[in-house]
Amino acid sequence: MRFSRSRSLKLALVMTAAALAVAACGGSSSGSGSSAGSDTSITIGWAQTPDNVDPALTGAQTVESLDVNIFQTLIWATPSGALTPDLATSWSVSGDGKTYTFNLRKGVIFQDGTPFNAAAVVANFNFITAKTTQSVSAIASLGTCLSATATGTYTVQVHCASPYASLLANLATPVTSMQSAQAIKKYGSNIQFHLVGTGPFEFVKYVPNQSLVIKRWDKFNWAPAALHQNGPAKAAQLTFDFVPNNGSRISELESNQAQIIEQTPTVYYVRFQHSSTFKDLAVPIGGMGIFMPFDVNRFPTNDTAVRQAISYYVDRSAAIKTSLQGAFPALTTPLQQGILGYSADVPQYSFDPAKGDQALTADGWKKVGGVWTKGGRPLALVLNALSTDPEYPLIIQAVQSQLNSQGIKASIVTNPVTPWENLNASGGMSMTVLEFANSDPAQMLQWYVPGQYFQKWTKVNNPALSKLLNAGQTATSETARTADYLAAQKIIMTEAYEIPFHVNEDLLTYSSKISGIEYEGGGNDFFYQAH
Amino acid sequence: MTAPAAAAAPVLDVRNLHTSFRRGRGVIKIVRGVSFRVGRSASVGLVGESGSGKSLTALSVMGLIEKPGFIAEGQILLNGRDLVGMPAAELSKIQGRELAMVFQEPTAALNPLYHVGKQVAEAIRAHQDVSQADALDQARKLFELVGIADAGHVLRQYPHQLSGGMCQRVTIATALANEPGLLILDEPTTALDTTIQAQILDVVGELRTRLETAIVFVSHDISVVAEMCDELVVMYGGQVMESGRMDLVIGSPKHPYTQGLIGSALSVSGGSGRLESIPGEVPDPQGMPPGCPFAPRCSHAMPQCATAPPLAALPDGRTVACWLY
Amino acid sequence: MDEPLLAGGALPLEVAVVALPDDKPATRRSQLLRQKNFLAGVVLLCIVIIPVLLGPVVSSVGPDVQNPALSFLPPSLGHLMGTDQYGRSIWARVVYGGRYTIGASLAVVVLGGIAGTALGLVAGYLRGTVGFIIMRAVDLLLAFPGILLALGVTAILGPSLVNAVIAVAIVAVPLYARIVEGAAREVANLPYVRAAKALGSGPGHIIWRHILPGALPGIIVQTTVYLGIAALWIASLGFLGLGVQPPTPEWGQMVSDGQASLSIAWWAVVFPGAFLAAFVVGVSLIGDALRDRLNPTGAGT
Amino acid sequence: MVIYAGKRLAALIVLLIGIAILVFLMLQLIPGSPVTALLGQSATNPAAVAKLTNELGLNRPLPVQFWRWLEDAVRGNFGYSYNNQQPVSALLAQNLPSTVELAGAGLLISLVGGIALGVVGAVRRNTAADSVSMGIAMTLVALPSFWLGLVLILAFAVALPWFPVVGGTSLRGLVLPAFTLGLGVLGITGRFVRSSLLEAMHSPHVAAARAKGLGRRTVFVKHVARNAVLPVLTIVGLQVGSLLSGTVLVEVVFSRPGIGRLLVQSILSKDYATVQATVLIIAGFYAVTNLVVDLLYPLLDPRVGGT
Repeated sequence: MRFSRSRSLKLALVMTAAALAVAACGGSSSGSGSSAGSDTSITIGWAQTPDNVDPALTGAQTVESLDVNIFQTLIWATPSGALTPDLATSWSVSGDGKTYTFNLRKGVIFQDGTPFNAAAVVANFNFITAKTTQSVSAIASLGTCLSATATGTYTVQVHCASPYASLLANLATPVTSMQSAQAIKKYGSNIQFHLVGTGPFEFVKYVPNQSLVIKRWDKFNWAPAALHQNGPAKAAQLTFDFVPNNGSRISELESNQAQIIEQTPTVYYVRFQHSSTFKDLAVPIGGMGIFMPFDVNRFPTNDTAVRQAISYYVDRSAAIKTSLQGAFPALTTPLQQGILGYSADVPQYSFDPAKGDQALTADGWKKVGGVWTKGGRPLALVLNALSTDPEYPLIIQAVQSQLNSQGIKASIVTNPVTPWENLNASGGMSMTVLEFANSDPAQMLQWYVPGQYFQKWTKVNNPALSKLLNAGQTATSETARTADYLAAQKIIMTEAYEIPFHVNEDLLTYSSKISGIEYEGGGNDFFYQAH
Repeated sequence: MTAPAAAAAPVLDVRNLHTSFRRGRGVIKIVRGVSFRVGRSASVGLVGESGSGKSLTALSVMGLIEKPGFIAEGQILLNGRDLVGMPAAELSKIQGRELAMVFQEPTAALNPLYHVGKQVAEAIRAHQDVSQADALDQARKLFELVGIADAGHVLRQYPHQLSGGMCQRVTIATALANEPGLLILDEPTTALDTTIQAQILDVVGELRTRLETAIVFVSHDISVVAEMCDELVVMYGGQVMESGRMDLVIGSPKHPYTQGLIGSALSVSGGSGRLESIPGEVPDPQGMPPGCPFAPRCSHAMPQCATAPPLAALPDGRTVACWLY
Repeated sequence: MDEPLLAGGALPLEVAVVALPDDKPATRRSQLLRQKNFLAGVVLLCIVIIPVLLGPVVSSVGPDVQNPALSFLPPSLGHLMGTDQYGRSIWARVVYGGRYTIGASLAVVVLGGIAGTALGLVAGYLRGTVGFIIMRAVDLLLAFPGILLALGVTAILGPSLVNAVIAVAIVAVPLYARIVEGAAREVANLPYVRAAKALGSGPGHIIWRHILPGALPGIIVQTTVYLGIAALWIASLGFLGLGVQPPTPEWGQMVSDGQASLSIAWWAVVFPGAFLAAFVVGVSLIGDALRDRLNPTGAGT
Repeated sequence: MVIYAGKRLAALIVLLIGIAILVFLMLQLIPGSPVTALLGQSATNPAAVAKLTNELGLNRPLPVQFWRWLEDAVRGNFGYSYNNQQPVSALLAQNLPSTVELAGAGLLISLVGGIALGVVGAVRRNTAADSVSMGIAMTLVALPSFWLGLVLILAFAVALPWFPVVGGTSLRGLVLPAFTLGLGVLGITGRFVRSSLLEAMHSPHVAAARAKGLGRRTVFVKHVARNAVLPVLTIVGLQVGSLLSGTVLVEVVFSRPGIGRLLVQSILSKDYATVQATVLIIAGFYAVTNLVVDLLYPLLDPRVGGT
């Protein structure tokens, strides 16, 4: 039920040269080394409709989960967040942080028989950066590093205009997949109907708005070492049916027309937990989770004590139970686990009405007729909910009733995308709720640094915070970045600029006859071993 | 009313015909006990105001009453065979062959989608086992018979390309296609303008003399009928008011209604089908008075008229339904 | 004569009766028949509208009250139409939701009716260039399939209930304008209207006293016919997310909400849709009856 | 006939230009600059804004802009969908066939069923069979198609798994969507067929045909049904519009590809170039269908076309 996932990602990408990084790669792989192929043909009910399945062009995150089965990237991110070899066997960074050198894996061929080499990498960089390509996500993930040159048959140099710390992590995301140079030349912007990669599945057919069909490629024998598996994929064929309609997706699964569906509605997800026919899998989606940012300019949320009190008054678990069947774990930190800089060691607000009362009283608020009041003005909030996903109005309703019971006059407005955004930016709301999916901690910048897109909603202007977030963006060492982002999160939580709400997960359900579904840190499902 | 009058066996013998309509749970009686005969080669005029039941009588004879209409009672003997209750398949062998009909609105009576020749041929082939080409050839001859000048050309015309008079000639040709013994003409000239009316009447008159077809001429216009027919049946309120030889009835009408009809025909020629000289209106079939239907408008009305007068036979062979006689 | 009718006969009742001096019986008969339809329509509408009007009287809980403990209860005496995922009463939501669907449809015919009638009157009374331009614009709008036009307008205005009402009302404008223009054109030519004009009656007076009453039957029929269509389209836009925004319980929006849990709780989808269908059937029955009564030249059913 | 066809064709061209003007103006009516509207999320990129402003010639007078837009549209260039990362023409090409397939199947169902209902109603008029068939017709018209689709899925794809929930391109997958689309239209066709047949039955030429002694079946086929085809043809032309725009809901419910669903997606994501093109294509298709009906008319009715 997260229709807004691709949207929030897109927003992010448009606004900045966003840093995408694959963090933890949780694995549920069966781990069996057997590479015996089966005749299994699996249909997957896919919730999001791709814009364009060409990885270089797409602006929709959902495409990454499709392409990861066809293509490979230079770098593979392991479950612990380490960047390990995939099509690049090793790499180094120059002292000024502006030049990266990659040594490429030998003996890899594309599905059209052409070899993978430095020329192919250069062709991909040129394709992504060409104006005619109109790349969205891929070009954003390259940041300032827009050119590549071959320095040998199997060595490539990437040049950045300025240091760009997120590059390596971004080269592990499927939008920077390596495509066949021959296919690029032959099909150009029409390549989405002729995808050619080096991955475990080869392209069969793509019908926009309907389905993508891929089949096992038997020559595949160069899986990233970190997977501890090699050889051809297990399933003979995968069909991704694009079914945005939740009910239809469920029906497809229940009638066995699909064996796997993604974005299972929570109500079914909870039911299937007790089922023997179906199994559930929660795939973590990197980013800031589902959270509620405040407008810190608007009365009364311009008052830190008020924001802190509200943070204490919100009972996440109860609200998640009411609105989402308790399908998601509560989130108490700005960054989710698995993102660089995540730490539980930041101030947290667990449900504690007494502390909330205390914060308000200390700040001069008094309860008059059951309503908190200060200087004759009641503590009244406008909660703005995005209506295009039914989940948001329901979360807001649950929170509203919790706040009302604590003496806060909270009212709700629901709006479709554009009016919702406009109201947020124009100071018409106290608080809203949304998800923000992204794999790099740099994303916080957009919310809390003046001049950034979403800062227009929060209106946070805290020089110390801005300084930390800017430093994290350009620092080259991972330890330095980790320290910067931890410090930034401490400020965010102390000032209570937002209420983290619940962990963002893609709820996957599959027939219990299927096994071997994997995913990588960005939330991309990977069906290499599925059968 | 079974007293034999004409010497030879009649072509058509309508006996006590009742035609009604079902409406909801009720029944509306429109034709209420009509009897008349048509002798071989005879011509009978059926006259009355609109609503008198004359057209419905004609349609009943033609076997064209459809649900919710039905023939409640009576017999229609055509050459001695009763058409009432005859199975549809058998009836359709008689329709168009032994009796045929010419309708009020010549243009509407032709299907706009087919050449007129085809429509005549259709009538021929319904009863004769001939090829389409032969049927069309016969149709051309029929067209010539009814005075269509450029018959070969008209065959391939659509109704909308022909004038009303021409269409009526076509429908007459259609009716004559199988040389029926009886031809019913239902207001054949009402929809046409006066000069064309005269032409059509000439055609019918001429045909009468050339073919030995008996004719029932239905009209609201007694002057037209007087010219065309030898015998007259005057209808009102679904019943026969008076009948008999044309010259006798015209010469000395007995029934006050007949008198009124003739009087109005003298004062207004042609007309709307409504009688200016008789005050009042034709009664609603649902509100038909008991007894003589004409009584409410009759200047001679008397208490006795509340019971229906029997159809009395006069010495000169006429019949009249009025207490005056 | 008793066998079922296959081919048309010479004198089906209607023709026979036309030949009669007074065709009252025909009208009376069709009135009688239509009366049944009319009554059925009224009964259906009452079944739908009375609970909607009563609202809180027939539903003890509000439409938005969530209660996780009552999630997905099937229909029972306690929960007439069952509950949804969040334990909200479907009965309460159907009853309150009707206010949005029906209210919006009424707003559509009022808005579209007034605008279309005004344009039609102006075009029919003034004729000339103004009338010509208005009527060509009307023709142009009629060249778009209705719901497509509504979608196009929604695309411009953005999704919301008010905008959906405006969009569907815009589709209605040319329909009204055409009917009213026809009637106005006819009436404007009648001798007594021309006489009134010659006597110096102002256009306002003539339009109000002479032309509008002549167009009224057409307007009334159009309104009943379009009311049902408007309800369907408002709900359709709600279903597509282009009308009412959740959690507002509009019927189309409710169906959209409920489809996610269709195989668990059919009642969350079936009841709002059934109420909508009943409303539309009721309105159509009444519309048919009115059309037959007010517009005897119409083709009937 | 040639004059008639020429006149109809000229009228169509005028109508198409009118439709194009309206669709073009749509973009002008959207609050804010058309460039921002077209670029959507990419509107923050000044280079893209400048490029598109130049491309659209927005500094020129409106009629010039319209003419350029029309020229492009006629050549099949409807602009670029930033939301789908593809030229709009490519999107249309991908989605149009399945919509035509669905609308065609829906038309077939509505015709077969509508004629059956209408014939029953007319032939058994004023009987119980008539009331039942017309009751069915009226109910079908009133059923919301999005709801009917869900109920059909529940019944015939989930409870009784006869048909797939998500059809794809298979014929079996077409059944439920086509019925959902066709049933609503079927009701209208049924009522119209009935009244056309009744009207044809009551024309005097039918009585005249029976008076010739033709059999009931012959009379029905040649003099009733044949004549009723004409008005029915007109309504079928009009219904192509309902069918095409009805695909909007059906394609969404059944997750089928098609321009209806494309339209909804584009409206929701404010992808105006695609909205414009889709509306233009559907309205244009509708206008052309009605031209075809107009041109068929003289072939079926000698009164039209003036030979």
